[in-house]
Amino acid sequence: MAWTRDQMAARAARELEDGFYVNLGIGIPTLVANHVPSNVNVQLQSENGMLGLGPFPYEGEEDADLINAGKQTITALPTSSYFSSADSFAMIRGGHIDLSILGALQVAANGDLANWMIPGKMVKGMGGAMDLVAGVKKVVVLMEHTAGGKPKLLKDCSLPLTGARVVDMVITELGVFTLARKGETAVTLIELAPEVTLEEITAKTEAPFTVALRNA
Amino acid sequence: MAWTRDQMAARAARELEDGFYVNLGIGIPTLVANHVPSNVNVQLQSENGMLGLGPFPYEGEEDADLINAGKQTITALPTSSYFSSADSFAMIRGGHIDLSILGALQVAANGDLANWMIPGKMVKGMGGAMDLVAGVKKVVVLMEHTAGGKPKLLKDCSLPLTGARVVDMVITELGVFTLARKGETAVTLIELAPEVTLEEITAKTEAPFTVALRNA
Amino acid sequence: MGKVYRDAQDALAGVLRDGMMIMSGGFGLCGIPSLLIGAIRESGVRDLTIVSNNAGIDDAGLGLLLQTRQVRKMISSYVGENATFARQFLAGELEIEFNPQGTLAERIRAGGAGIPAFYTKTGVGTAVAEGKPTAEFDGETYVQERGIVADLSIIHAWKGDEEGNLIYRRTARNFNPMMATAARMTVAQVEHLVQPGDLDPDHIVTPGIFVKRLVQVGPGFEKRIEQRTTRKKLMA
Amino acid sequence: MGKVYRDAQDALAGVLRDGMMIMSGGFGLCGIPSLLIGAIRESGVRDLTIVSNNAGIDDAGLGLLLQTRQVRKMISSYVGENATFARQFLAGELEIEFNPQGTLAERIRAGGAGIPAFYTKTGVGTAVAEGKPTAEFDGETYVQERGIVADLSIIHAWKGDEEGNLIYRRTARNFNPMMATAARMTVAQVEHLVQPGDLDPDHIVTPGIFVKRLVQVGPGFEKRIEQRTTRKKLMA
Repeated sequence: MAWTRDQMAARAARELEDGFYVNLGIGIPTLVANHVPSNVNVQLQSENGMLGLGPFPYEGEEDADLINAGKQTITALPTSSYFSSADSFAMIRGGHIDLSILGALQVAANGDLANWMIPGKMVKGMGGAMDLVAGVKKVVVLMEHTAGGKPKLLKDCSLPLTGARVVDMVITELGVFTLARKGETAVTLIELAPEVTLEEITAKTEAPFTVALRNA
Repeated sequence: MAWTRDQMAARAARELEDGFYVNLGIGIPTLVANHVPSNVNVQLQSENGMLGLGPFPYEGEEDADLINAGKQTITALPTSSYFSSADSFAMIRGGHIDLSILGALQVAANGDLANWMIPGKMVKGMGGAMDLVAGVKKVVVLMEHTAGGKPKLLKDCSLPLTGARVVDMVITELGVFTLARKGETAVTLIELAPEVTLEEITAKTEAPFTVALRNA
Repeated sequence: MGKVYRDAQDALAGVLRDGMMIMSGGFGLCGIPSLLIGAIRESGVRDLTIVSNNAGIDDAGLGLLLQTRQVRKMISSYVGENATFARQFLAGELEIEFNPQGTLAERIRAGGAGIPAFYTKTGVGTAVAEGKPTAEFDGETYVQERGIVADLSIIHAWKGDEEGNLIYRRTARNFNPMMATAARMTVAQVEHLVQPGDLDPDHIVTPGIFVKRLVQVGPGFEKRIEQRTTRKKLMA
Repeated sequence: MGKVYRDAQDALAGVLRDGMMIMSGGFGLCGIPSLLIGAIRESGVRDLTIVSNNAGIDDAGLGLLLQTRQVRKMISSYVGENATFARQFLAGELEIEFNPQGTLAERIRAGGAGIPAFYTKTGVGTAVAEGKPTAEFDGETYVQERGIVADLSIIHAWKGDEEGNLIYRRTARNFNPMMATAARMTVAQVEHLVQPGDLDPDHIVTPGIFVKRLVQVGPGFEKRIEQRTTRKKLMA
């Protein structure tokens, strides 16, 4: 049985380590915040200039001056700090963020990532995605395994890239893959969702991969 | 009669305009602060990270955390702000300081400046001088006209440069020269100190110059 | 000192001209110089190049200048929230240069800091790097990006004093401090105009040297929220 | 969180090794991490490359590491206040790389910001530019300078909380904030250790992400003044 969105987020949350500074993308990655293990202390970064993101405010307590990168109202924590966008991306580009979890349109076997534009459709812009994938120490993609029945983990990306060789891990509703950013291309299936078969995931994956299942 | 150090500083102070942000070097330039006209509001910048320098503190009121670039204890003003060395030199390099007044070992006719090392002597370092002359909008040199009887305003600098074509004006105890930073080399004597003759200043100046005396 | 102006029109008097490049602070609708944008709209100045992370929404922020077709080109990282933008862009009436958000922030910071160009890993191997010089440092490839200096920056701050010293509130800081440094003329709108000495000099984010003019927002000033998200209070 | 250490020795435990590059904050004796320098001296670690604007004076600051000949190379902008330095340099025992102060500050800032190289006008046409690539932008010549990342940064701050958030006091800020960002390990000494929430998040200069370890200075902590300059009080 494939993982639900919440289960995918919970699986991604297992990549969090105590003391990590983490940037979560919009969409399913946002759900990861709900699954942080209680013995793990992480600080969330928002690229619009904040470290230490708190939960959404109670109704009536929204502050127009306190938003996340998705432009949603949020709250602060006792550990929070604010800084400019230049300082925020200095933090990101400088490799100080431990983990970024984000969505994708396509991931290639070599770690290429496409998630910002579909030619022919209206282009909205890449926002901070290119900076995040280029700068953050570890990049985890959290995405549906297929789109319209077509694989999204591919031999090569056909869409314009967000970053070249930037993805370390892909988590879908069917399983978990690791990728190599440097050296030889190496996609490895390390986990299968419950009752998902190797045949099923192989059929739905274009990128060639090796199998080295770990005890989940 | 040649100008005294204080008169030289007073002459340099006439280059200050209302609203100017100014960086003063160590030595005679420091005296310029005593000669700011009362109808002119200037803010002094110190490259160690302060805008709005106040006077020296009263005895017993020194603060180890409040010094100028000469490492002297100073005070703050209601307009003061503090910032990092990177931000301070971003301000300097970015052309936001209107005027820098500093000392020199040699100035060349084309505006080259040497004021940081004498080969064979112990080298102490250039500190912020190279950044200031490269970044500040207008650079005024305040120096003795000669050293050991030898001219300091030369055809070419023989000492290692602090900056190439960076000096706009030279004020000595004998007079005031303007220099061209761009295009043709052009040194112009625009003022003579009282009772100083053109013959005297010509004899003590190696750089060729034209004379266009203004009413002082 | 004479840095304080009566209203936004006054603060922009003599500054605006057709075809100029204007940096406009804010992230989404958070920390945008809304009064100054309004005054630019009223001025009727045209053919503007606007440097701003976003393009506002249809009826707020820079969206107001798109409605009146005063903008020729945007340099931005994300313009997804604006249908007017999409329509004008698809009709070929509006030019857009997309920059990765961090590259945009750094280009502005570099412009203000006298740095004409720098190298970054962001965008290497993507369309963003096309046509730009690349270089290797320690075995990694980087792309060269250029600093930007605008004719005018309009910014929003929380508090400002007569010297032009500014502090910002929470995530309304965003692009405002860098933009303050990166234009030949910077005009700030502040929510609270205070006296010199009222701001702790250790807390000042933008020193007055960068701010040429400032104006206090009026009593009816409204800060809009783009995505109002809340959680429910659990009963005790 | 576990970022707070008992004393300076403890805070540097397992971090020091011969031949490493250490950034050390401060300007003159103002805002220097004196306790941490003392602990490095006690550790006996050798062949250090030190990045610091100055070299302290003979009996304070980095002068203490020069006395014990633990330093192989300094990357600095001005070392005039130190006779030990001069003696060791002239004897060929100490290497020095002079950087213009602003170039040094920016190289450190770039290192922390993931920028491997940038262009500056500072030093063009001087010995500083020799052997470095130059490039023209808009008709002006600039020299390329490289970002620096150290193995360890030791810094001084006014207040710090357990998360590692720091604020600085007056001109004791100087090189400390950039150095905090530009090393694989940053250790801070703070004058006042406070609880999370005690620092206004709008006032924090160094977010905790950059600080791995911190230690509070003890009660006998002394800040030395290098040039005590005063004026006389006029009688009323």
